[in-house]
Amino acid sequence: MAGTRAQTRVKGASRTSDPGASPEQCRSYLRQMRLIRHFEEKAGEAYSLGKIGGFCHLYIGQEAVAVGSIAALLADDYITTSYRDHGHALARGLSARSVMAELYGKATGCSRGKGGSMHLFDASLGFLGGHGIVGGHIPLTAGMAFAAKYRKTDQVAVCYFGEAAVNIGSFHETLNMAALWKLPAVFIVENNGYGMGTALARASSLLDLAHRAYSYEMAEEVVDGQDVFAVRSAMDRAVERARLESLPTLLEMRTYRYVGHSMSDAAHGTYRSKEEVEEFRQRDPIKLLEKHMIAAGMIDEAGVKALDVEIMAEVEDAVTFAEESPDPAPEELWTDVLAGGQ
Amino acid sequence: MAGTRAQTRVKGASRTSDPGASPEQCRSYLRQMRLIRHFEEKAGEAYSLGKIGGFCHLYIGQEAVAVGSIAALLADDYITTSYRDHGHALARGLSARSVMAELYGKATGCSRGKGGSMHLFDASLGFLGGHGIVGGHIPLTAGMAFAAKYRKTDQVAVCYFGEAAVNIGSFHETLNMAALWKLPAVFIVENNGYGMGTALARASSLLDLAHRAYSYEMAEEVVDGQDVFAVRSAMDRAVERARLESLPTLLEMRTYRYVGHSMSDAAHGTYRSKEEVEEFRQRDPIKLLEKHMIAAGMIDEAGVKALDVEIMAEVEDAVTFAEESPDPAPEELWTDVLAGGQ
Amino acid sequence: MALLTYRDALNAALREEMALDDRVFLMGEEVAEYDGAYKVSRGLLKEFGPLRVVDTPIAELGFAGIGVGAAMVGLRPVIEFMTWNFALLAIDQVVNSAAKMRYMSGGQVGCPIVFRGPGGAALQLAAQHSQSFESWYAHIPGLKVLTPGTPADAKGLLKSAIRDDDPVVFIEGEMLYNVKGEVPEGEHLVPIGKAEVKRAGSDVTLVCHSKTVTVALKAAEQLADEGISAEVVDLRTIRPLDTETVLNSVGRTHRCVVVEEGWAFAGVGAQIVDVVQLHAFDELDAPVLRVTGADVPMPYNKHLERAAKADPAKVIAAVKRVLYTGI
Amino acid sequence: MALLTYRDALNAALREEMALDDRVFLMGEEVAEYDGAYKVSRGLLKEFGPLRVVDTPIAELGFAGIGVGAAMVGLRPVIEFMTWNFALLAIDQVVNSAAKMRYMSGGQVGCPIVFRGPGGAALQLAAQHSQSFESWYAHIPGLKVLTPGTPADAKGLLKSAIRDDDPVVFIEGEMLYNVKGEVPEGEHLVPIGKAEVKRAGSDVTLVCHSKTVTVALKAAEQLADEGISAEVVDLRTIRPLDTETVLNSVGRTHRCVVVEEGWAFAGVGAQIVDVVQLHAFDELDAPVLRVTGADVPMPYNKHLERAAKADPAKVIAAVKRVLYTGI
Ligand SMILES: Cc1ncc(C[n+]2csc(CCOP(=O)(O)OP(=O)(O)O)c2C)c(N)n1
Ligand SMILES: Cc1ncc(C[n+]2csc(CCOP(=O)(O)OP(=O)(O)O)c2C)c(N)n1
Ligand SMILES: [Mg+2]
Ligand SMILES: [Mg+2]
Repeated sequence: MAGTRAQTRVKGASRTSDPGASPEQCRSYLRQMRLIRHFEEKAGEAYSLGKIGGFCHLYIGQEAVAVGSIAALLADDYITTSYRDHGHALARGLSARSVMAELYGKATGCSRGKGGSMHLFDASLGFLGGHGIVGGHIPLTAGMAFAAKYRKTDQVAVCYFGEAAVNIGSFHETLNMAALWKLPAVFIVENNGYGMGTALARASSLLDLAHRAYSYEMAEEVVDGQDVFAVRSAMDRAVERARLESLPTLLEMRTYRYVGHSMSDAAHGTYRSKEEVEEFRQRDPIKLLEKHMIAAGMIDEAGVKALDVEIMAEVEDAVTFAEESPDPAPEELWTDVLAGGQ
Repeated sequence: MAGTRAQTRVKGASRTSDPGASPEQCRSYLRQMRLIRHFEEKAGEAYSLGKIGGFCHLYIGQEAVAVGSIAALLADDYITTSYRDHGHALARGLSARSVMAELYGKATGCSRGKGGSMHLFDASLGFLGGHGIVGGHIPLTAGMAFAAKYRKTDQVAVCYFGEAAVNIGSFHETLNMAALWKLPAVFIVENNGYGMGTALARASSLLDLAHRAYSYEMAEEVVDGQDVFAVRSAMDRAVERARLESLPTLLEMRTYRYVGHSMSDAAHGTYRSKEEVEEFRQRDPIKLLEKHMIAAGMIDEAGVKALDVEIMAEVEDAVTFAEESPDPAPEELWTDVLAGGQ
Repeated sequence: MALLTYRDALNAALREEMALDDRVFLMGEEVAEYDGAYKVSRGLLKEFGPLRVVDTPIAELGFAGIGVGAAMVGLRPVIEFMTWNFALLAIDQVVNSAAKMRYMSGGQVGCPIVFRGPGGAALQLAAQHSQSFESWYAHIPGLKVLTPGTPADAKGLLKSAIRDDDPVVFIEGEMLYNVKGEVPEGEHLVPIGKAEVKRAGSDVTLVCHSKTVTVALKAAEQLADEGISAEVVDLRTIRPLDTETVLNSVGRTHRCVVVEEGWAFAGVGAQIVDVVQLHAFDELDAPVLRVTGADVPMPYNKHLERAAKADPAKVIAAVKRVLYTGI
Repeated sequence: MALLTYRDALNAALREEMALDDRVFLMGEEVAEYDGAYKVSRGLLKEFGPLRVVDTPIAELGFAGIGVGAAMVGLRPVIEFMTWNFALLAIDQVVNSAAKMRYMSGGQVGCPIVFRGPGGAALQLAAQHSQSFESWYAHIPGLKVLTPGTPADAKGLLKSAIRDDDPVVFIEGEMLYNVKGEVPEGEHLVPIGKAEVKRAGSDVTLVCHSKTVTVALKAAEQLADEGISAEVVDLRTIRPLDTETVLNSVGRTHRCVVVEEGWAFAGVGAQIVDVVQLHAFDELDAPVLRVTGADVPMPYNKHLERAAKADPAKVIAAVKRVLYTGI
């Protein structure tokens, strides 16, 4: 029997790795991560006020994964993710306005108010959802990678999903075909330890999820998902493998969500303790990056504050925009069902 | 990357292993294997004559797998298999009469003429189908193992499926749960090299299918499926693991089918060569066993002949029985839909 | 009578049946330690332990099949789908295993299993999370399909479903969990295959089920204010369909409107229309009209969503049409 | 006109469209090296190579989803299901991905994909291999559902399906592959959403599709011998339904029998009944009758199987009932 039971979580140091990223790069990471964080906090507030409806799954705590990995992509690469999609959308460059307006269900939203929180799309950025069925988008992404290979472009298709999705059939079927057909895809498990209220060990007989790749003879890597540099460099390797060799990779990003599964789930109490959440908060990806940047003299406390002010303003603007935007016209109910209208 | 590409096929010796099986045991194996072989040949003939309809998947070449493994079971263990189920049914002790009558669609068939070749059942023997959807019966078997554990009996549930079934979602989902919940199940991949016309290497990125078990931290073993003793001893280990430790095992039985996928598929020509089939026929499980028995003085040529005559008579009797049995009454169309009649 | 929520009525049914019969167990995502995504299984883990209240990985096809296998050898699984939307992944096991097992085994192997969970749209859950599939399951011989619309029916039907020897698809209304209603004390069973007249009336028959029971009752109330007497027939069971109760009512009212949450094409209502026009052809004074969900994937925006749903106003408009009044 | 089998007509459609548009590719189990389980793709691998004719592992959910993903970024996949029975495993991708993509992306991302393969019962394939699911797919907004009953329609509709910008469920008749018929030479397109009167008549309208087109035509022939003139309307497309052609016919005949291979409950015929009674209420001289497959899983025994299927005798009996003659 193979597969030694390693630690479920990377016992990361209290600082990031240092790949010698440029100050501009670092600043960009920091800006994006803080934007996502503020955006999410604001979305949470708006939800509590009843301005946002439906399910709303926040990404708080996992920001380094989306930011570090999407930074490795080119403009025409493809991205899909699950319902926990705000962070990826913002990291890909969807405006805070268009995402917030979508959460508000407005006509100006990135999916014109029809998709909502779980179904963010921006085809012009290759951001292809926002999908609500666990595992459902994994084969879709392989299909995009297939299309890239078919057309002989060097595009890469990237798929994000939670660690609970590795137990579903479509993960297995897709990874086998992606490996068999050598598709230029990167499959990213965001292992935040829980699928709703179920801890990894209660759902998967194997804890080292990256090792699932062995079943497909696929390349894999376990990554500290709180360290934006580690994420970036693992992603660089995976993207290169896809783009140059047309080979897929399974990346397991070990991360954590600080908030509940969705707005109706408490951050702690039922299935995890306050202490556990607090412990993981010690390795907040944003704090880690700031610490690195301050130590490296790339920014100081005042600079962080200034950035924050700027971001707060951006998020406030997004909220105002969303609030003031119109709802879709009533006849929109009937459009977009079929290509030529219904 | 793990999973070295081993030989797809066990390059077995031209003789069986010798576990010191008793003459009675050997004789029973031989009898069952020859019965299955003759039965199948006869079924093929009847099919060509239009006496049997639908799909009909013969087991010729794989007999040692069903016979060697089912010999390791107790009377109240559970067995399920795919549509290629005649061999398993006979090895489990369903009478040639009841199986042949089922192929003929007669009221005296083991499924009363309603199931046919793909859906053989005998609940009194724990023989629970005969299933037509690839992979569909894998979770059913885990459910039977779950029931054994639930009731605290020491029953074992055994599931047979082809190597092409390991690529489907239900294989993955079930093996994970079986390992996670420590279910007393044995999953047997009959790796006969092809799923219809698709060679293993064109369907699975990993060739050592047993290694798929690593993804679930499940015990596994690769077995020479042409050697009835090797099958038996691997099965003994797996059954013991299930019965005593309540742990599942994945067994990969390397075998071969000498005939086409179903009656409409030629034995060779499209996807494999005549030479390949001939080569594998050299390691015919029946011939290997006979050779062993003759060498060990357990039987002689005359004894083999006599056994054959006996078996021929049994199969002839089954055919006559099937021919002479009545069709189900017309009102049978409407029964067995629901428990209380429809 | 006790005043219970639909959720608690289901919870009581599960608790009572599990206490009565140790072959009954509950399996699904988050049913145990989390008490159920919609809290239907609250407290059951504590009471019955982890062998009988089983959390699963996200693997609908697999655990549905595990349930079927357990049922084949005599247990009585209750398989919870977090919602019926996700059950699409498991539908092969429901249709190709559970529904066919008895028949294809020549009557040897039954499958006493209940598949349950919420169906229909809630609020702003958008296209993938807002679907009604009862007409699909009701299409399949070998299944029974139950869709309770009130707490009392939820309890009584779930208990009957668990005791039933056939596979039952039990679709709860996602919007009904918090609805309160009187539930008879003590052993309360509602028979499978029996519709119920939830409100008597003489001018028109409103046929409904699940969430649309409330819609139809509200419409009936408002119609009463206008002097129109609507009879509300709650199907409760979709398969086997209680055509008798429907036809009795239409035989008296001569007019019929079918209200359902799902899409129109080949929906439950289409089957009701078929039955009514076939058996009450000469009784009908107007075509049977249908009020259904809009024929679009569900939009997220709340106004569009509201417009997509069957509501009392649409029912009232349909009633007026079959009565040839107004509009 | 060329005399082609239904199989070869489909093959020609695939070949022509693949030659015309290099975004079109075929993917499925055994479609390439084996030339297709039913030989529909014969020769295509040789002609178009392994990138455009792709054999898959047995992984319906996965390769259906791969098709949807490829369609989302502009390819035009044709996904073959070896039969529609196995597509139950992939139905989540058809319903939750393909059918919803355009809507939930606010119109940004279309899904021009064809899912195709044989549906319905063949001979003695028993319960798990003998099912008709067109009413299920037709229930779903966002899909188009085509069910050709002749070689000409098979070719013309498949070509239209491949050119269509929406997801199309294309259900071939498993028993029709060897049926021969005249197929127009050259570019032959049959429009989606248009039924066809396959035989004109005046006493009764027989509505049919796929395999039951033959059944209805045979019944019409025999009825003609008895002096009854039946009009045969082949729906061809189930969704969007050509209600106009059906209603025109019923408007002339005043009597209607719907014939389908699948089960009755909420089947395609139920929707036809709904449409007809709604729009032709005053035209109907008798209730619309339905001839469907027996409401049981398909038995293996050939006599039982025959009894389970819709056949001309059953159609004739229904026609006599709507004409209030005989029986
Ligand atoms: C097929 C399916 N089953 C169940 C659900 C309900 N559900 C939504 S999210 C979720 C947990 C997923 O956990 P994970 O994959 O770890 O992602 P995370 O939420 O942690 O990002 C569940 C069970 C679903 N959406 N789809
Ligand atoms: C889900 C599903 N897809 C496709 C089929 C059609 N089919 C029947 S058998 C078969 C090949 C299976 O090969 P394998 O699992 O190796 O078993 P073997 O036939 O070799 O015993 C296929 C594709 C099916 N029955 N079920
Ligand atoms: Mg998670
Ligand atoms: Mg095989």
